[in-house]
Amino acid sequence: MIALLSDQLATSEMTEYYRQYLSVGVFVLASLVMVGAMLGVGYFLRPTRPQPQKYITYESGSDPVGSFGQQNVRYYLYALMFVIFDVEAVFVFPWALNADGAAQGGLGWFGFIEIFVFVAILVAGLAYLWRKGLLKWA
Amino acid sequence: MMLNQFLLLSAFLFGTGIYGVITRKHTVLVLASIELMLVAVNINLVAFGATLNNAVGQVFALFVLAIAAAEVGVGLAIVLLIYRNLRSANPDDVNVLKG
Amino acid sequence: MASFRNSIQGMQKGLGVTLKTMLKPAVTVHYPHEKEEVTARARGVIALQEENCTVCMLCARSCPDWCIYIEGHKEKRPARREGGRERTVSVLDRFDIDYALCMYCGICVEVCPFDALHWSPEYEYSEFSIASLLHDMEKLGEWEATVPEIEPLELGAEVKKAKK
Amino acid sequence: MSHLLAIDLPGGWQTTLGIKTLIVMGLIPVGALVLGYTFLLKMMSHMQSRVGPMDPGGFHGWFQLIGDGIKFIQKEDIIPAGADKRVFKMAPAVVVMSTFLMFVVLPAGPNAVVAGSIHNGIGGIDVGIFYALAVSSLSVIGVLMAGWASSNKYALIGALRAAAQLIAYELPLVLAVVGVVVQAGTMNLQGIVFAQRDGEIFGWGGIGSPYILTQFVGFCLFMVAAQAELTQPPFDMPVAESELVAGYMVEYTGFRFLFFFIGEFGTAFVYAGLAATLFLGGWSIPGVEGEIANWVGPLVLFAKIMFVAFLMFWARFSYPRLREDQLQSLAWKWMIPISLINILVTGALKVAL
Amino acid sequence: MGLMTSGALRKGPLKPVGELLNYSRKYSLWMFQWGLACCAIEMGVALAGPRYDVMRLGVIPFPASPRQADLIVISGTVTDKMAPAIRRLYEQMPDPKYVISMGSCANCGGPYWDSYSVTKGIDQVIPVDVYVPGCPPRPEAFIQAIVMLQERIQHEDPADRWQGKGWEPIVVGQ
Amino acid sequence: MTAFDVDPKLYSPLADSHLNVELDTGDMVLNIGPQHPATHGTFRLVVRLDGERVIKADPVIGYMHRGYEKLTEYRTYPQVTTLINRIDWLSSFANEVPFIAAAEQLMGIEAPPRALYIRTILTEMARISTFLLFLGEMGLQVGAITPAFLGFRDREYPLNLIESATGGRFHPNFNRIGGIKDDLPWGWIAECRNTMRKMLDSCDIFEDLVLGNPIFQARTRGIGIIPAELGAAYGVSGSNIRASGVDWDLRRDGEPLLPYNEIDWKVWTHQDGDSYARYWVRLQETRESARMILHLLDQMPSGPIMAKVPRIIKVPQGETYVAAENPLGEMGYYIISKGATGPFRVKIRTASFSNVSIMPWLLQGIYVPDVITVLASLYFILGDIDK
Amino acid sequence: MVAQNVAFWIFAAFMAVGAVRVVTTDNIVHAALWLVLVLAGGAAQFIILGQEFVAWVQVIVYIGAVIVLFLFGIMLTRAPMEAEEKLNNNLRWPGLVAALLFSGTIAWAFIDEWGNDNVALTKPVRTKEVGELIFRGYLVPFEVVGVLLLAALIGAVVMARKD
Ligand code: SF4
Ligand code: SF4
Ligand code: SF4
Repeated sequence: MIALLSDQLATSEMTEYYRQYLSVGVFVLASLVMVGAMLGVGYFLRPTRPQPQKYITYESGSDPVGSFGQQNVRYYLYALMFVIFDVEAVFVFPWALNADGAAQGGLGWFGFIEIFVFVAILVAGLAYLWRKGLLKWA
Repeated sequence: MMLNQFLLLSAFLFGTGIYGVITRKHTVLVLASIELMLVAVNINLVAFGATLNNAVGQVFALFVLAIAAAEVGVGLAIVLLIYRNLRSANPDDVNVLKG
Repeated sequence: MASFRNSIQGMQKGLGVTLKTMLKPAVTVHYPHEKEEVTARARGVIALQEENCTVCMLCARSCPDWCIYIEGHKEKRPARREGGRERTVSVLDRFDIDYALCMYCGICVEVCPFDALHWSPEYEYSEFSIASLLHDMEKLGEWEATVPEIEPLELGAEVKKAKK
Repeated sequence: MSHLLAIDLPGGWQTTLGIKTLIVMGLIPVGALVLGYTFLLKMMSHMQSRVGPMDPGGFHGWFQLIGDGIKFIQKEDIIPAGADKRVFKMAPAVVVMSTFLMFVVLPAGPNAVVAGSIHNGIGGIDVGIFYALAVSSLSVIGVLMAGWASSNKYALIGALRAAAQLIAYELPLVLAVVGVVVQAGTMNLQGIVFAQRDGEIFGWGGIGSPYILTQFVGFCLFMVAAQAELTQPPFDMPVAESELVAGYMVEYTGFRFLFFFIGEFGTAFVYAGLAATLFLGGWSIPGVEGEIANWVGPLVLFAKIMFVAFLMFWARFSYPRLREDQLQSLAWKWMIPISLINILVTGALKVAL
Repeated sequence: MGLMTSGALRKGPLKPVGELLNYSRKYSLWMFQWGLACCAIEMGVALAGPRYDVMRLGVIPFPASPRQADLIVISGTVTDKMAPAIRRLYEQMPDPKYVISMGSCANCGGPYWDSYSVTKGIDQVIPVDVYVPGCPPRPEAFIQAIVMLQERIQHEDPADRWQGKGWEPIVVGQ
Repeated sequence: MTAFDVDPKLYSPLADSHLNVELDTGDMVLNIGPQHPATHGTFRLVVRLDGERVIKADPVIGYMHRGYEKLTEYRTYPQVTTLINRIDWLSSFANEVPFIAAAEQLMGIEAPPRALYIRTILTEMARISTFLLFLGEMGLQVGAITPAFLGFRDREYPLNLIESATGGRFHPNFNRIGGIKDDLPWGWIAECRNTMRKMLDSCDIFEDLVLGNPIFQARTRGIGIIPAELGAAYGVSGSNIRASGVDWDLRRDGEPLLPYNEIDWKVWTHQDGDSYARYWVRLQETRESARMILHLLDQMPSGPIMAKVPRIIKVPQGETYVAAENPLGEMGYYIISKGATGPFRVKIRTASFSNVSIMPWLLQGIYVPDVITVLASLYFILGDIDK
Repeated sequence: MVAQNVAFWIFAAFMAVGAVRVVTTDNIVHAALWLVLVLAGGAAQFIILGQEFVAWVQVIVYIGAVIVLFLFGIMLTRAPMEAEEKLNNNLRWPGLVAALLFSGTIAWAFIDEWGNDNVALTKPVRTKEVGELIFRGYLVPFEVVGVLLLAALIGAVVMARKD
């Protein structure tokens, strides 16, 4: 069975690449199928008994009141910071793959300084916000 | 694969984006439409890069992505500011600057 | 820095407690499979010693929930001694306790002058229907078998005349 | 399909993929069950001086979670009247999908990888760990969808908290990984395992070089961030039982609820697997080489996963939860700076050495 | 669809399936965490606690939301002000669901039988499966009630339950 | 759907808030309770939120109102004694003491010293079991599961003792006018000593697991501060006010109902007045109670447990107010007697009712997670609020 | 290369539907979710084009972060559960015309210019190459992006925060 699991077959790099992502695609489908199948089984089994209050939103047993759907600015701020820093993190990866010293064919100190400057710029931003007290909750 | 199928797709997305920018009344939706256009641009870039068989397109797409992220951040911050001051998210309402 | 070290220590201690608890055996009693002995004083259910009851109704009247239902009638019995007077005894027709209502206060047991009611630590009498929680004389009499002996008292207690 | 792809597909390949898919599809619920049973039910109970399920199934309650699953299938499916029905129904699928996709890259042996085969000696998706992090971020969308579509205030607050927390800790998670990537020079998880297996510590290669030794800071950051990503105590504000009832899952009944459950524990399994692969050497164990590693590998990996999961759940059952702002400031003021420093130091050392 | 309630699982080839379903329902009773009065302490604290550990029997006392619960234990005094909320929460639970009434108050008012604000028995509001006597019942008494309920679930036919069979009206004065 | 046409104006009085609202995103009214894990049962809190910040909190009580004060008018003294067990159901024994003491005062009876000692021991034991529940429950409310279960575990030991002495795990109904019902069973004292040592150990566990945890401290320090004067003005009592630095304990400062002055003990206070302080004070008081019980056991006098009491209890005309330090705070009974077998009127002053009255003030302007902390640290029992 | 084409058209169809729904749906949250579909389709196209890194960057940045930001923004400005009647202004026809004109033009231009070019991939673009290209070839733009992000960060946070 392990022999089955291992595909030691010479193929072109591109084919192999597509095949890897084919498995990803299969997994997307598989997860959907699993969800669907289980819900399907449930659909055949489960009872349905409408009761007058069953479909009311649960709110600790009292009537749901007032408006719904508004939120806090702070969450937004964090999301905002996340977007920016996420982009930063994404750019770190290509460097990380080439972080070797120049002798080994990597970017060496040159790349290091570059990424250092890049990170430093954003950390400076973070430090600025921190100092300004914008990271505080209240 | 033909290159032009990607180009057509991107043209379609771009057009949809333009339609959205023109017709949408909610600022957030306008921003979403702009995102559509940026995706179209990225598909173009990457498709060209793939045709050239190198990473240049991808690198540019990465830069576009970074800038798009910054754009959304600032854009939504502005929306928030407008919303806070005008209680509306309709770009047409923002005419306080007009004398 | 000291506070930092303190917090690290605080975090570690918590982990230590849970780990230690995990390695010690659990205190659980596996109830339906093994049973703990309930203390003799536990107020589980009221048992009735029918012979002792004189239908004086004291228990029913002092019950805060009025959940004791007693019916009885008088009967003439032949005299004990030859030539004595005919005795009148009260015979219990019905002695029901509604355990759905009873608040297990023990007032009835205490108040009974003839020592007809006792606490039994029995507790397994849940029912599917509320009507079956009304237990009659017979059932109450059965519980009498489970009434424990009176325990000895702690040092320094005043020796009372033993009940029961 | 082979001729459809029009590329040299060797015969039998589809079957392999099919088998692998089936195995992994089975693995996710089973992994969730094993973790849930061992840790959530048994370990937690013993930590609390209890015994946990005993009767279901007869032997130490092994049937408990399976029974839960079967029971949930039979439960009525309630969608609140005010809910956005389509989004409400889709949300659990998104969460489950995110979990499923993460499993794709986890290597369990030199050849036992789901995605793809060997070209340059190692299998698996080339962007491996990056891919895993990317698909893990999909669950944020699922959570937000669930919370919003429920039209329930607890759910909405819970979802927003969850989303804010998931994204805040996504960063330390990503950044903690970078150190490993710098050291290994690859993002391919299989490559990282090989790098650890073949690495040496000061010229001594007896046990390879598990990165937990060189990247201990990274490991700690990864564990803490993973804990937060799983919304487990001490980072379980979003599902804080004592205030938000059940957070974004409040309105979910029956099987839809179970999907969140599978998602939670499946993801815990995967994160433990990622930590084991990135920092503990994955399936490799000193002294086992060659074809046999394909057989031993999964077991070794499983053992390591259980170890990592034990650490996670141990903390889970010992600590109270942080408040939302404390949680955020922990991420922004401590973990992100530390992980950046970690990256730079690792990078500098890498260049210098 | 509702195969469960159609009676198809009662006999024939699907009978083992029905039994498995019953078995899993029996050992997966998620108990809604909701206490009303003193009995709640016995129910939520003593029972969940290490000494009695009701989890042994597959009763999971965790869900705080009715949507994930199978079993609601009315543990304590039900006031007239509370009764509508109880009804609502009961209805918000997905079927199949079970109810245990714990303690004299929930059974029929108990010590407050003459109070102006107490509902005299929860069965006026929602249907009850098992009544546990006591004030408060000992935790063991409650566990026994759970065992009783589990027996009932093992042998029940959901279809019958659905059609309301097995519920006998109480006739006073028999 | 009936639920959706609730008039929003119903809640408009909540709108007049003086807080500076950050981004006026519209307020959200959130019901916490009546069924909610944080409210120990049936308490309801209507909070008006801006984001996650509480603008105004309105406690809604009465979901557990059982009409105690009315019921007592229709019951005899022994019947009332058993009924009031159920007011503060966690420390039932302590409920009985002030009521019995009041009746005894009216009748001019004094219970024998052994009875008083046993009363004190059992009261303190009720305190321990109540506080152990609190120590665990508070952990649970701030998110740690394990302390709760450890608290539940250790709580069983004093409950066992209470049961073996009184016959009831919860509702002992053990006090009688003029004494107590029964003497202790054989072997109880030795058992009690062991248990109290165990309790001291378990306090250490809570100190390690909860109190010393930096996360717990971060969650509770500075949260829900009750200033001493304000607390006193609201009528907050018990450990809650002692945590604000007010050195006031009815066991020491009140009428000497029980022989507290015969032993050596200490009233614990904390200066901070926040949730942490309340937890700290209760932890110390648990320890202190355990130590007290050990002392009391050493000094236990022998002798009768009942004074001479007429068979049918009729309390002579008069009125009196007797209050005692319950685990939750000051609990008092104002009894008017008209010479019948039952009281004419009883007014019950319960601790939790006054303790939670400060809640709207306390909750203003804090965040939802802190609401839970504050609720948990105030520690109320619903029956004690609603009566 | 049939399979890739089939995959392309499937994803393209998804993207097209998603894009149209983004600009026409009545519910803002739905619009954001449809946008997710478009973005995911985009990532899939990148993968088909052999550029895996940018594809997953698209997922991690766009779907994982930007969409979340969108949703937060929507919830801040109070999205109602129900569809809103007036999300569109009455510029529907002009918009359609403009969109058709523009996309028609560029589509024509593209086809005219590159109509017969083939995407002939020999191997996928590995991330290592991307790194080398960024850090050797596009050094200045890279640092500029850093500064830009800094500006956006500070600007947006200060703006969103009321002071
Ligand atoms: S125990 Fe109390 S309530 Fe029960 S029957 Fe006896 S007196 Fe009545
Ligand atoms: S008080 Fe005793 S003797 Fe009198 S009726 Fe009741 S049980 Fe019988
Ligand atoms: S039955 Fe008794 S213990 Fe239970 S809630 Fe009622 S009064 Fe309290």
